[in-house]
Amino acid sequence: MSGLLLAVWLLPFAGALAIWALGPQLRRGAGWIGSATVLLAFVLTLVQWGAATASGGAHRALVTWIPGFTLGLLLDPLSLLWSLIITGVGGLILVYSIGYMWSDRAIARFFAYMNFFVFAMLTLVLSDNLVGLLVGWGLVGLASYFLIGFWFDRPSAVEAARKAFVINVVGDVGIMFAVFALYKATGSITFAGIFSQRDALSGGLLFMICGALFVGCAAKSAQVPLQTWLPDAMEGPTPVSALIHAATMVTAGVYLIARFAPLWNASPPARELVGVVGAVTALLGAILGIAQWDIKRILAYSTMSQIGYMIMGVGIGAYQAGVLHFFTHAFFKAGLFLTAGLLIHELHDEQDVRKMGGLSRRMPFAFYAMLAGTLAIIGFPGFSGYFSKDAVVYAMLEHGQPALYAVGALTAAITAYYMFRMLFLTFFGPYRGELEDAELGILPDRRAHRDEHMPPVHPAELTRPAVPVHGHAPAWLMNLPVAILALFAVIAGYVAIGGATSPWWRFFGGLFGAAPAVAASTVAFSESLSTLLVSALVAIGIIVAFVRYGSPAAQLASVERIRAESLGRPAIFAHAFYFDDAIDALVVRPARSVGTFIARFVDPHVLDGGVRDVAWGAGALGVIFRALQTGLVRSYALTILVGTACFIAYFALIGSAR
Amino acid sequence: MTPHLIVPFGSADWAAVAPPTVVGVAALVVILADLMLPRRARRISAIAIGIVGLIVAGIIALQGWHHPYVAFGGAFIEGGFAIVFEGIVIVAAIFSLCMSYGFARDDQIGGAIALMLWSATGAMLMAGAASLMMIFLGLELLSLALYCLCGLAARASAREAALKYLILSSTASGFLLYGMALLFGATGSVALAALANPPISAALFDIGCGMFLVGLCFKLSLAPFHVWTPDVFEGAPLPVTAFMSVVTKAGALAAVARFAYAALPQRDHAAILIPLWIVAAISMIVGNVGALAQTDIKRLLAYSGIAQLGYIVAAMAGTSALGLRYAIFYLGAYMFMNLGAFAVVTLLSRENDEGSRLASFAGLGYRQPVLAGLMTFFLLALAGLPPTAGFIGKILILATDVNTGYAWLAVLLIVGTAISVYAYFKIVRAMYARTIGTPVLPRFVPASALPWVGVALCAIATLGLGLYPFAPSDILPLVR
Amino acid sequence: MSVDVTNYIALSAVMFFIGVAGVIVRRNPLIVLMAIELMFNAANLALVAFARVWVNNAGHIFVFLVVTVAAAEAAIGLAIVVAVFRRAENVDVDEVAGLHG
Amino acid sequence: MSLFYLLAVILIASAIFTITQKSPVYSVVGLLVNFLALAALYFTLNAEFLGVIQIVIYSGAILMLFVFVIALLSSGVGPFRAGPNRLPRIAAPALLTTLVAFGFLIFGIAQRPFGPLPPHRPTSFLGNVGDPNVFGSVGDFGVALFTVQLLPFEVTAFILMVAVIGVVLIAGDAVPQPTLGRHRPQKRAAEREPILKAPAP
Repeated sequence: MSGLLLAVWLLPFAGALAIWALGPQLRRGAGWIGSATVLLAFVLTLVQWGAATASGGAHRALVTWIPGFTLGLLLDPLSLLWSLIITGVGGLILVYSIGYMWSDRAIARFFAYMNFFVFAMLTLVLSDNLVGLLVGWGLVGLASYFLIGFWFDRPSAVEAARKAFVINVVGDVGIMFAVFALYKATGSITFAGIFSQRDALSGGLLFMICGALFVGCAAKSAQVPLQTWLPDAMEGPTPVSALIHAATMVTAGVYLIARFAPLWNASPPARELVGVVGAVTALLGAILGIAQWDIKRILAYSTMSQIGYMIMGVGIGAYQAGVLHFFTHAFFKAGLFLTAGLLIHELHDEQDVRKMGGLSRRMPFAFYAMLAGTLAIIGFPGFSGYFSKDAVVYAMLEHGQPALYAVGALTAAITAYYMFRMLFLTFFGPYRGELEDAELGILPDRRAHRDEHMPPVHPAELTRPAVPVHGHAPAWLMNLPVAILALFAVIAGYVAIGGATSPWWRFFGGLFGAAPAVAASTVAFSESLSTLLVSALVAIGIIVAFVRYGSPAAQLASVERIRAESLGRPAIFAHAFYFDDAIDALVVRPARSVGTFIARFVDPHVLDGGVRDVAWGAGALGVIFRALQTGLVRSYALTILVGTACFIAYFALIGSAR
Repeated sequence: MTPHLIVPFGSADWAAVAPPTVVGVAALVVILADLMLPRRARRISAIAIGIVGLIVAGIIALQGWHHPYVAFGGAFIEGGFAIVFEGIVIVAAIFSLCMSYGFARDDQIGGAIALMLWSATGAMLMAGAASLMMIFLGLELLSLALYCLCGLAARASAREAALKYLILSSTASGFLLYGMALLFGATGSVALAALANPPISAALFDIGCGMFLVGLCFKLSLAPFHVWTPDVFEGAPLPVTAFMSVVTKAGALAAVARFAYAALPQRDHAAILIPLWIVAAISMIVGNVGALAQTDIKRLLAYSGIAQLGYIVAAMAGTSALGLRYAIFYLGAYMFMNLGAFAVVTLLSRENDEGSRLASFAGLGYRQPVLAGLMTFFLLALAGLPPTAGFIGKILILATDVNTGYAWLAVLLIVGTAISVYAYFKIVRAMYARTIGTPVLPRFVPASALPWVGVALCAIATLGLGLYPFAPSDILPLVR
Repeated sequence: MSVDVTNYIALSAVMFFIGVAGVIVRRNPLIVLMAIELMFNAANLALVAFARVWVNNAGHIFVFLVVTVAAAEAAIGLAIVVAVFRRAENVDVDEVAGLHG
Repeated sequence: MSLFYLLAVILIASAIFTITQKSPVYSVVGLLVNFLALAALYFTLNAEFLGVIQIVIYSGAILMLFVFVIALLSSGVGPFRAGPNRLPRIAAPALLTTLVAFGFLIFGIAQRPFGPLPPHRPTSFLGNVGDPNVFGSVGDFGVALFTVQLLPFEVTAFILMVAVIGVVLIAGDAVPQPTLGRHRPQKRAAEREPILKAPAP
């Protein structure tokens, strides 16, 4: 049995290697190899269902790295779920990609990266220990760096990839720190070992560890304030967005918290912190989603918002609910992204919803798929998101967090609004693709020129289509995966019918332990009332969207409305609440200027009144740093002498003190 | 009275110093061969003799593994500790020789290789030196040869580097020497072992330790004694830069480690060594911040080296036995990833251009994908990302710092690492960003395939140490 | 009748730091090298004085070796100075600042 | 006693003279005086052999090297030209730092004075120079050098070898070979052929 586990883990990697080795000659064959290996891994995972859900799960020791440090793979319900999503949804996305990338020159490279990503993700979730998890965590970041920057001839793509990578490294550092502290406190690196020793952790230390882990989660799962990379990451090909930024990688944070549930159970302040951050992210993402025009950015912000829900759920202690939302989200969000991909494909790389409209007649299949996804994501009764979102929101009450409950419910209303806004703008009203930009109030894109550090790009590079010519991919290649995902987006939620006695709850058994919840009697109102309330809010959201964009009158006036909105979009939305600017001002620019200070200082007159050239704000540190590298031997000698004088002073003082 | 001029040493003493001696004699053979062989054969013969000499020295050194021996009345201690450092010097010197094929003119190559070998001799002597005198002489042998080597290129910047290195390093040697004089005054002996219980004035002893450390910190290029490093690295010829980036540091680190672990009186340990840890901490930050804006790879690697040496010294904070192992492990890892990067640069150099500017890396990912991939790998290792030796080395250092109560060093290490990622990724981006406007440099056949061997071995070692870090660490013996 | 050894050490310290100041303040490379010689000799004086205190001739040997090293260092230093400044307009270490940053 | 102070004054004055002179030739003279005074101090410390070494090697050989180089770089006695002072205000911080370091050093040393030198041995002022049992004599020195301190002594051989080879390499680089008879300029250009063109092995 355990050999199968190894096969699951390595199959995608073998696929990546094969594609790499055989190279570009494969062309579309690469896609088939990639999809086949991943789907085979899916089947093999499914075969192990029984073993995984048995007590303790399926385990395979791989290698004894250092005496006492045995690394291995573990398939328990949690990793089984994630593996199924990664290989199952991932496999569908890969099949879709064959069609999407049909005529891209670099299709082999694309599939090599994709398979590598799947492998990295499986490493992350299948590992039974911290080291493997950390390695997977890093590899996933690396793979996403390659995939976001896949179209490296777009400066914005390269920049987005770099940003994602750097923010992810921040997260890696957090995880690394937690790994240390855990190893130091418990003396073990396997999850089982750590949890058996968890009494060694308490209070401040436990909170610090949880906090450090959550820094990693926040970076990977785009939680405030580390969310800024996610919208930019939409520069990657759309299947990448579906795979990485909807179904798998961004939910790694959810996995991590669920995996470390025993720690979270023991640390109320950590639960509070994570719950609040999740709620803030959910709300913020939804608000930002209102004002976007790029279809992929709308979906990106909705992803951020939905992950906020999941984090809120698992953070507060409602692991089953949070993970359920991950499960349903994987289907409906991947479906939404792939549908968006259908539109983008059809409209020759047009991503701006202002230039869409009226597509329901032209692309009925895409419309129904998008409708299913939208209804699911907003939690329309009967669709999958309804079950999971309600469970998460209601769990806030059960765990005694009415404020978070309110935020969750409000966010649900906003979600309904902006998702339907997108739906109406794309599929209803007149087709606006032939209108002039100015007529719709579209300003020249600021993003393309944002990073002045990028080398100049030849105009030809910008205008060349990334997907040069449309070949004739068979329609089913792209439609079938979308259909399957849409189907699941509708039905996936039914596994949770019945609350704590549902198949979903039983599937996990006692895996998460129990987070303390408040007594049922003190919960303000019942779950059915809550459901009704949330549904009402969702309905309000839909109605507002309908009035503004969907009603026949609004459809007629859509061009004027869009122009007015485009030109009048508040700056705060255009800048996504200034998070980027804040990070830039607080972190990037000081670091860069200090570096410049140290390195670029050619003016040797620091000691010669050159201080006047230096803004005093730069501080004495900058002055000293600048003075260091003048190129003049004498200033170097003085620096060394200053150091020596400090040494002598210190040693003279400690020496005489004895 | 008859003077008794009986040499109180036997063959065992000479056997103990055989490894450095062999290297030093190999240098003489290089000179002789250079005089006798025709001009065409000089390059390859010099390198071949040098490599053979180093390998022989390494084999001889390994013979002494299980037979630690205190030679020459305590001047030189051959044992596991010395052998590990000698081994690092030998390996680094071999890799540097591999990069030296295109180095210096025909009529200079023999002398240049000989100087490199003598420099290595000096470092190996420092590895086993257990008296102040031997440390000083080893250091000077190491440095004097390097002053000359730095100036051996037909560029003004090389001579500038030589002059700067000479003046600053001599000044630092002056501090070191004065510190040794004070230590001699405090203990009445030149043996390191005598430091354990100094009979005289605590202040004299402590200031002696301080100035001694200043001299060694200069060689380790720890901030604020690092100022010479970027300029000298940039100006010196490529193989020399590669050589000194590891060998100087290995020698000085051996001296510092022996001083910190074996020599100092137990009760004063903490107080005397605190400045060393502070300096290491500053280096982690200064090195990584300084690397941010560099556009010359040699200069970048200089800053990188400053930071890496900060990590290495930080590993010894608290002078735990494990810390020493990890420091040595990381030194070895640093050697491979650093020399690997240098070897890549060597492969990119052509006439009148050392290939160290950032522009030479533009689009390398498409011109020479294998080379670019390896360079990326080395940079990832230097930045400390998995699955490389750099990653695991940093983890170990973090662990030991946390364990010995120097958590603040661990925090600074993490901060430094985060900064460094930015610096290294600049090169990676340059290699893989395809932009119009950068000249398409022709693919270029290097003068010799030897650097490829170096690159390959370094890559394998960096990966191998990253995957199985404890294989070498288990056999790293503790300082005696 | 004899002098406190501390005076010798203080004397050597004075000489040492005169050398240090010379390295930093002077721009003529030859005088910088001479200042370095001063530093070495100051250390030598301290070594000889301590050797006398402990009646240990290891200090003498050390001085002898330092003299040898200093000779080698002076030779190499002067050669480098010649190499750098042979065709230079000004013999001045401030002129040698092509590498910086 | 008064001899020490006399020598101390000479030593310090000549050291200051050395580093303050405009012309390196005067500096050499200052250094010469300094070394002679130092040699005399060695004699007062029973280090006769070192005193002699100091005069012969330092004053005789090393300072001669300086004079040679001064002659090579300048017209011989004329002042060296200096460029613009790029760190005109370094003197004050440099001297201040130096004084601070010096002050702490003296503070440390003065913590526990050694006291006067013990008059323990026959002060062999140039007497018994060959007697190995007299501290500081040539005999004493030589025996130590070739027995207990043999290894450091051997290492200096390498150091001198490095100096010889290194100076030859650097000087060979710096001093252009005279273009005599059959060495025409073109030939020299050919000699300076790009080093990387050498045939691969």
